[in-house]
Amino acid sequence: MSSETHADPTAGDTEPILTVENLQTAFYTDRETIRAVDSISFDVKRGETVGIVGESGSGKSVTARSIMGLIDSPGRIMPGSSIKFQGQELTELSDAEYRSVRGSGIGMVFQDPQQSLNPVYTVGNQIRESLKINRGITGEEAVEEATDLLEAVGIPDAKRRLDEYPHQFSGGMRQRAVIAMMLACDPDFLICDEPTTALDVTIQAQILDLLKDLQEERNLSILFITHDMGVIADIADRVNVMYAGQIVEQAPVEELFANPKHPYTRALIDSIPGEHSRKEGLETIEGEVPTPNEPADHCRFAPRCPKAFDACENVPPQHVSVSDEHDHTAACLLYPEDLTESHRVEKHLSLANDDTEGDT
Amino acid sequence: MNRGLYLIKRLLLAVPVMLFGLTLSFLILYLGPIDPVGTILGRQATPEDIRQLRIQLNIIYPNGEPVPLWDQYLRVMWDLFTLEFGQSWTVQRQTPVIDLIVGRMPATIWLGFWSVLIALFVGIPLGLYAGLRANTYRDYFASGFGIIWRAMPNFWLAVILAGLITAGGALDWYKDFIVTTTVTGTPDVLNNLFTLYHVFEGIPLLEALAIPVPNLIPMAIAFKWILPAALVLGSSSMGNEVRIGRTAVLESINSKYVDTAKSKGVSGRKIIYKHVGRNAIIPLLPVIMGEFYLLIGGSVLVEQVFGINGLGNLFFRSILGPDIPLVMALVFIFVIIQVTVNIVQDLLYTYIDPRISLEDTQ
Amino acid sequence: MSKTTSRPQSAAQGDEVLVDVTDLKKFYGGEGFFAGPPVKAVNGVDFTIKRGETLGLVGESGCGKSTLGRTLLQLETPTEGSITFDGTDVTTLSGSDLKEWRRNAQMVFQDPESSLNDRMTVGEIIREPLDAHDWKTKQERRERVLDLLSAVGLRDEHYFRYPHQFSGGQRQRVGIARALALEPEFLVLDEPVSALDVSVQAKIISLLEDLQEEFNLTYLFIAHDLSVVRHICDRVAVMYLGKIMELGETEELFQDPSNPYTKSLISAIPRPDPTDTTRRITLPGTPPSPRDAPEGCPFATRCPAKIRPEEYTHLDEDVWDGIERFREVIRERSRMDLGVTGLARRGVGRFSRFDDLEEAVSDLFEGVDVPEEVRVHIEQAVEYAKKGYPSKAREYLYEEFSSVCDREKPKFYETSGTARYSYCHRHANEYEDVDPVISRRTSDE
Amino acid sequence: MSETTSKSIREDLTQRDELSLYTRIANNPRPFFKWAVPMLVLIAVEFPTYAGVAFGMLDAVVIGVTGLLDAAIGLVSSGLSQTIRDAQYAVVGVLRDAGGFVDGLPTLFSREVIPNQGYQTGPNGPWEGTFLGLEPAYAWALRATLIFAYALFTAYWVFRGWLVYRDHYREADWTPTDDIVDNLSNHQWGKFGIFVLILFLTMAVFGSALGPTTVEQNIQSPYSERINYFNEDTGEVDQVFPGDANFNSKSKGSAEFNVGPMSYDDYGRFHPFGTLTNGRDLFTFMMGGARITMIVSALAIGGAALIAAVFSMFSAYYSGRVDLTILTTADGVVSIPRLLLLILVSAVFANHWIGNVLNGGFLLAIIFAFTTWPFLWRAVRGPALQVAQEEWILAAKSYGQQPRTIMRKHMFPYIVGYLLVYASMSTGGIIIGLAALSFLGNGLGISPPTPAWGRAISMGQDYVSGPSWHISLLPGLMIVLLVTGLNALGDGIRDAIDPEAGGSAEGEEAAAGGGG
Repeated sequence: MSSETHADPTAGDTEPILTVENLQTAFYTDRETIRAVDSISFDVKRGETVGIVGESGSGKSVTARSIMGLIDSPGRIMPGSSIKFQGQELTELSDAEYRSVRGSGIGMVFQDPQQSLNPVYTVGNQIRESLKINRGITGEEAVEEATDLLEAVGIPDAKRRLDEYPHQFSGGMRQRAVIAMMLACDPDFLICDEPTTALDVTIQAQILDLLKDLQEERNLSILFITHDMGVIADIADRVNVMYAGQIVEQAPVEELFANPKHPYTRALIDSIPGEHSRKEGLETIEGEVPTPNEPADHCRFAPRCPKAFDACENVPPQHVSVSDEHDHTAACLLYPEDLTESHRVEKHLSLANDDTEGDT
Repeated sequence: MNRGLYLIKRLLLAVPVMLFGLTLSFLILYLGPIDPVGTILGRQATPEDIRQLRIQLNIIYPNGEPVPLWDQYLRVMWDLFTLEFGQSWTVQRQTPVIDLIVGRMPATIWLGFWSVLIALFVGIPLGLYAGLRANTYRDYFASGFGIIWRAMPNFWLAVILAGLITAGGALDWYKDFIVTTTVTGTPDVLNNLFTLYHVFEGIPLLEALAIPVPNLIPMAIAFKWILPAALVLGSSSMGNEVRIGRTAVLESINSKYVDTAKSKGVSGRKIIYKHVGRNAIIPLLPVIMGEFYLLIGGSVLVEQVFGINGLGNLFFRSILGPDIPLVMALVFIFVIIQVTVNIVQDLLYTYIDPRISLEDTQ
Repeated sequence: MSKTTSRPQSAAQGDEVLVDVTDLKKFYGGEGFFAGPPVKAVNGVDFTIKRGETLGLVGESGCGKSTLGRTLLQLETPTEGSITFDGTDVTTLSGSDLKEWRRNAQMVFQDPESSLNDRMTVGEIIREPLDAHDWKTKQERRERVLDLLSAVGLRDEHYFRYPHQFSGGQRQRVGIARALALEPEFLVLDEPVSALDVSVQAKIISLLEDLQEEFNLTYLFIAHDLSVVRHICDRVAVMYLGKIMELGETEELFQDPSNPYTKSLISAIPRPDPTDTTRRITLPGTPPSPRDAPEGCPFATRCPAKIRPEEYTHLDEDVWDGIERFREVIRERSRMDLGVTGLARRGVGRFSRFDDLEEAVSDLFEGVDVPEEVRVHIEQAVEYAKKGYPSKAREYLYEEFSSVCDREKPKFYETSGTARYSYCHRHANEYEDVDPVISRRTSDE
Repeated sequence: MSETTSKSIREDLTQRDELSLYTRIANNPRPFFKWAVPMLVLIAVEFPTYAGVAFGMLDAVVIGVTGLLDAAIGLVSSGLSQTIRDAQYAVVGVLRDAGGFVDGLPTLFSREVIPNQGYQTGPNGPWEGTFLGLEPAYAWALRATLIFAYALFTAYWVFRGWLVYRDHYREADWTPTDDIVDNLSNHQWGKFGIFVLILFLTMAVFGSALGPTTVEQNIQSPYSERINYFNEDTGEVDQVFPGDANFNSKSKGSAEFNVGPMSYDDYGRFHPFGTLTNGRDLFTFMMGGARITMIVSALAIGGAALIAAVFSMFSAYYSGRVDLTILTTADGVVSIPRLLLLILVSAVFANHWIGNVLNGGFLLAIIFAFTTWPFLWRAVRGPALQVAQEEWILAAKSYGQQPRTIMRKHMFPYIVGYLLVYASMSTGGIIIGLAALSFLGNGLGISPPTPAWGRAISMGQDYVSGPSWHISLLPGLMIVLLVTGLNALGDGIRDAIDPEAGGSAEGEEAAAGGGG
């Protein structure tokens, strides 16, 4: 699977800052094992924004938490998974070592700004904490720096705001404060897990603009996770589409929206209302997102797929290149398009076998 | 709304609460089947004595008409709120109630002080520890203590502990441990805990001020003497603190802001001290304040078993008397303590939890 | 250019009006000795809904759209104003009359988790409105429930299932079936698809459209997601801070919005098209508190097309930006509680908590050349605030820099022939129109 | 699901007026009968015991309630109050007759069927009058074991009935209750609580058959009937009043005056828990105490929970001024420490007739209910407020549902779980409080000679270190066990109804006011 992921060497003009290979995160409950993230691979290059898009339950947040090392029992990152950040293998780190990566290496902005700030400390206190731990800045200097950071994320009257508690901030400002707090760590890489989902559209626009500006100023790499195709089109350079724990399509953003290949991506784009006039009606996907509680020996989208055929039920699709010009892959038995159905199935089967052999 | 206005509002709300408690006690005592005259004068009273006493007690007017209940009520309330507690009927006849209360106060305060303190310093750390080690054997061990402490009737624990410390018991050595003391009764060292130094001698106005300096030996003796009783009195609070502390830590440790703090690279230790600890204190506040409530009720039993001459014991005797002025005065004092504790708790909330808005009533 | 009106009229005259709302207000709190100023959730709105149409009501959180929906259904008692439904003023109804009327107007709620009682079977949930109104016999009620289940795309055997056994989309179907039980004419749909995934959203929207056709329903569709509204609504009302800012035919309003707020809102929707290069208007700041709404136009504090006072029209964009942000800072500070000590210190002239204001000012005007005529006023305001009188500073700035937008409530202007109304001073003849102002002000960024 | 079931659902729902359980059982009677026949047998073998308990409680409630009514109405009209008294006499008469009748019926695990009281015919001679001639200790142990086994099995069989209903006769194939029951049955700590509760309920119901002797014979009227014993001095079988035997079987803390646990006294009577300072059997005393304790605390917690449920729903539904009024009232009640109020009221009414209903227990139950509801209300108000915010409440208002119905149908099912949680935790406080009053004595608590746990602790006060340690220690341990069990049950229910939350710290504090 991984062999096909980065098939096109021309796109990789810079070294990836983060490489995720064959990441598997499973949750063990009494009744079942949920493979929330099931063998996904992608990378993020310096200064670019990579998006992960998917519906709820697709495993996108678990991916983020896996990278941050925030998976708690009963969840576990399975052996064979690899997360390389700036050349360092994260899955093998001890707690203390991970701590040095968090903050100054990778920062994370969570979905709900209301809950991600500690309610009993002032915003300033929490920003200064970041400064002290990651950059050793304390005292008066820390206050100055914290003020500058709040101003940098567009909060007016920053000095006074430092002394306020999170509940005194509005939702948008709270998310700005969280971003400021993460910037205080001076990270190279920022994971944004649905940072605008809880916000209104005009506030969302502010935050997206802010992230773009910051990325430019600081040469940040961003992994942006969302369920909103509009947001992803706006902010991402490259996109991974996730479904039931797996990445089903990877492509540069323009390419993805211009030529969606995987039936799921297509359906997702078609079901966005508003762009179509009322008379046309909306494209809908039948059925529900399944819980990935069994091994991936088939295509998980098959039961809902309008183009599914028999083999979809028992062949695990692998990523194959679907475009000549772009670094665009899809995990679907319909591709490569130029082969006959039986050849396609065979190709996927052999890729799958290579992959499992490679693992052992 | 600022804090001053908030305090005024809270005080206003406390008035009906106090009136409710006091009225209830009044109704029980005055509508219930108590015969004050018989209680005070016994059987051999002359009719004239009875008449005099009734007038004195505001039961009848001098002309023989009965005083209506509401009139008695207003009189009683007025006396209470003007701190005119009157004289004791039966516990110590003719003694001013206030003297009785003041005389018993030190023992109860000393007992209560240590029971609160011991419960705090044992219960809370143990609870936090259990929460941090949730679902391990250490947690089960610590929580087990909490469960048992909560379930033990404190009078029973008092009986067992007092019994074990008496001659021949397993804890007999305690009496001769370091200094020889008893563990029952009220030692007179209580009057000797502090030496007052009148440092402002000769300076007008300040002359009356004195600086209390603790006397270590009497202090130690008094502490050793009160320790078993204080342990017993604080036991159920201790149990509550273990339990709530554990839950509070668990609640906080699973929150998003702890994840965020981890993402910043904050160390595990610091997360616990700074982010978890502070938030876990908030739900503990009412438990700590609730100690006063348990203390007032519990002191009756514990003082009874350990033979301590405190307010609890006084209350018990006054009720058996029955000694209505004394009962009303004590209830008045207890209600005031209770209401004050509630107000203090609400004010403390606004300090330790910045989210509590002063706008809210509760 | 356009005619003004105190209240927007219905579009085509021939259509029958089902709901007519006049000057509706709903305030919360503000009573009693210790209460602060009231929250003006809905602050005077007028509109009509025609029989059989879908009126969209959009706005950001806290703009009062949900309160408006609930007030329409008499779940909240309006503070002022009237609601006429099919000719009767429902605000005057009570007791059994009100209960009887409720059959006509029902609601579908936002959160499929919260809108169904988990301890009742789906059958009981849908049947409850019928039971409450003693509708026909028990058998007939059950039959009706089964019919409703199939109408919303569920099956008979779902009757004995509990909401827990359903997905979000299915639960929302149950909610719709319950709302339809009493055969209402009018449905308030309060963000019915906001909590659902995109693929599920599409199904529910289709269902709502089908049902409308089948049962000849009239919808008030409340949403914050403009793309959904665009898809399903005939007309749209845009709300901000308790006021309707613009009202008109959907497609036209989306293509060519008149009101500066509508323009900003529509431009802020991220489009699922990476090649889209239309300039986004990013609004500064956050909406003011509904306890302390601006005196004039509610949008005045953030408006990209705000009218400026005559004497200051020559100022730079950046200077103006700075002034508006500074006013917001002062507004914020005037809302702060100074506390007992603060008041005491102010009394003896030793107030120092706002000494950091100068820093804030220098930050706001960083790299901007502030003309002397503006600088003196800013400094004066800073002086007032530093002494502990931020409200005085706020008034001073209001006196000096306020324009018609701050001072006077706008009127409704009909901005196109298709009964479109916009609540903005810019539509008056004496002012420049919205579009050129916005493009001029945003172009030099 | 297939087409045909779908059709039959529609028929079921639309053809019949009522969807009765009866018709469903009639369609498939086997599972029902397989459950019901053993259940009937289980009830039948001990029917007189259950009926006796039921009549006894009814009797107390009728006297108590009519007594209160009488007192209240007596203030207004003496004629009406006379009518009430007449009604009371009539009802109580019927109840007592019925009680007397069922008392005479035989039960399976009675002391007549498995007798343990007997006497030896010689120094080491065989036992006369005991079950199969066993030693009294073994006979008693056998009976006690059988009774506990019976009780546990009966409890299981009742639960089994619910399973049968669930699997065979319920329309829904799943309900939220299933999850709660599943969670609870996986909760070891909660199951321990249930076990303890069943244990003590068994003691309360079967107390008279559980003890080695009876409260009647050993404690209340020890001079009405003689018992046989083997007199070692004379070497013959003699007769003695139990009261006289008690006099010589005292536990007074010295080697010669002590009958410890699991031992015989000089009259061949076996004492599983030893004797009291007055020579009475501690185990029998404890069983008698269990009944009065369970009745009083059940009445008290029932009353308190009822008030708390109604008030919390009012608070949450109407909020604002209604809430504030209830809050003030609750604070007012709580402002007097509970134990003080209890002492106050019991002392004042010590000689009043209402202080005699249920040996003083009725009055105590009322005071406990009155002083406990504020704690429950505070604990349940949070969940009630949360439910009141749910959109389904708004939905019910939107189609004009009555407030009363909304509270009953849409709020109550949610708060009842929390109510159970905090009620079981608060019951611990009531039990301890009740024991505390009896401990203080002086006319407080349950009036002697009716057994009360606290009194036993008080009696043993002076003998904690010494041979008679059992008098104070064992009753205390029983209280600790019961209160721990109730707390465990509360924890179990809480985790079962809300497995995610792990308990909110705020609500519990309110209900934690135990400790007496």
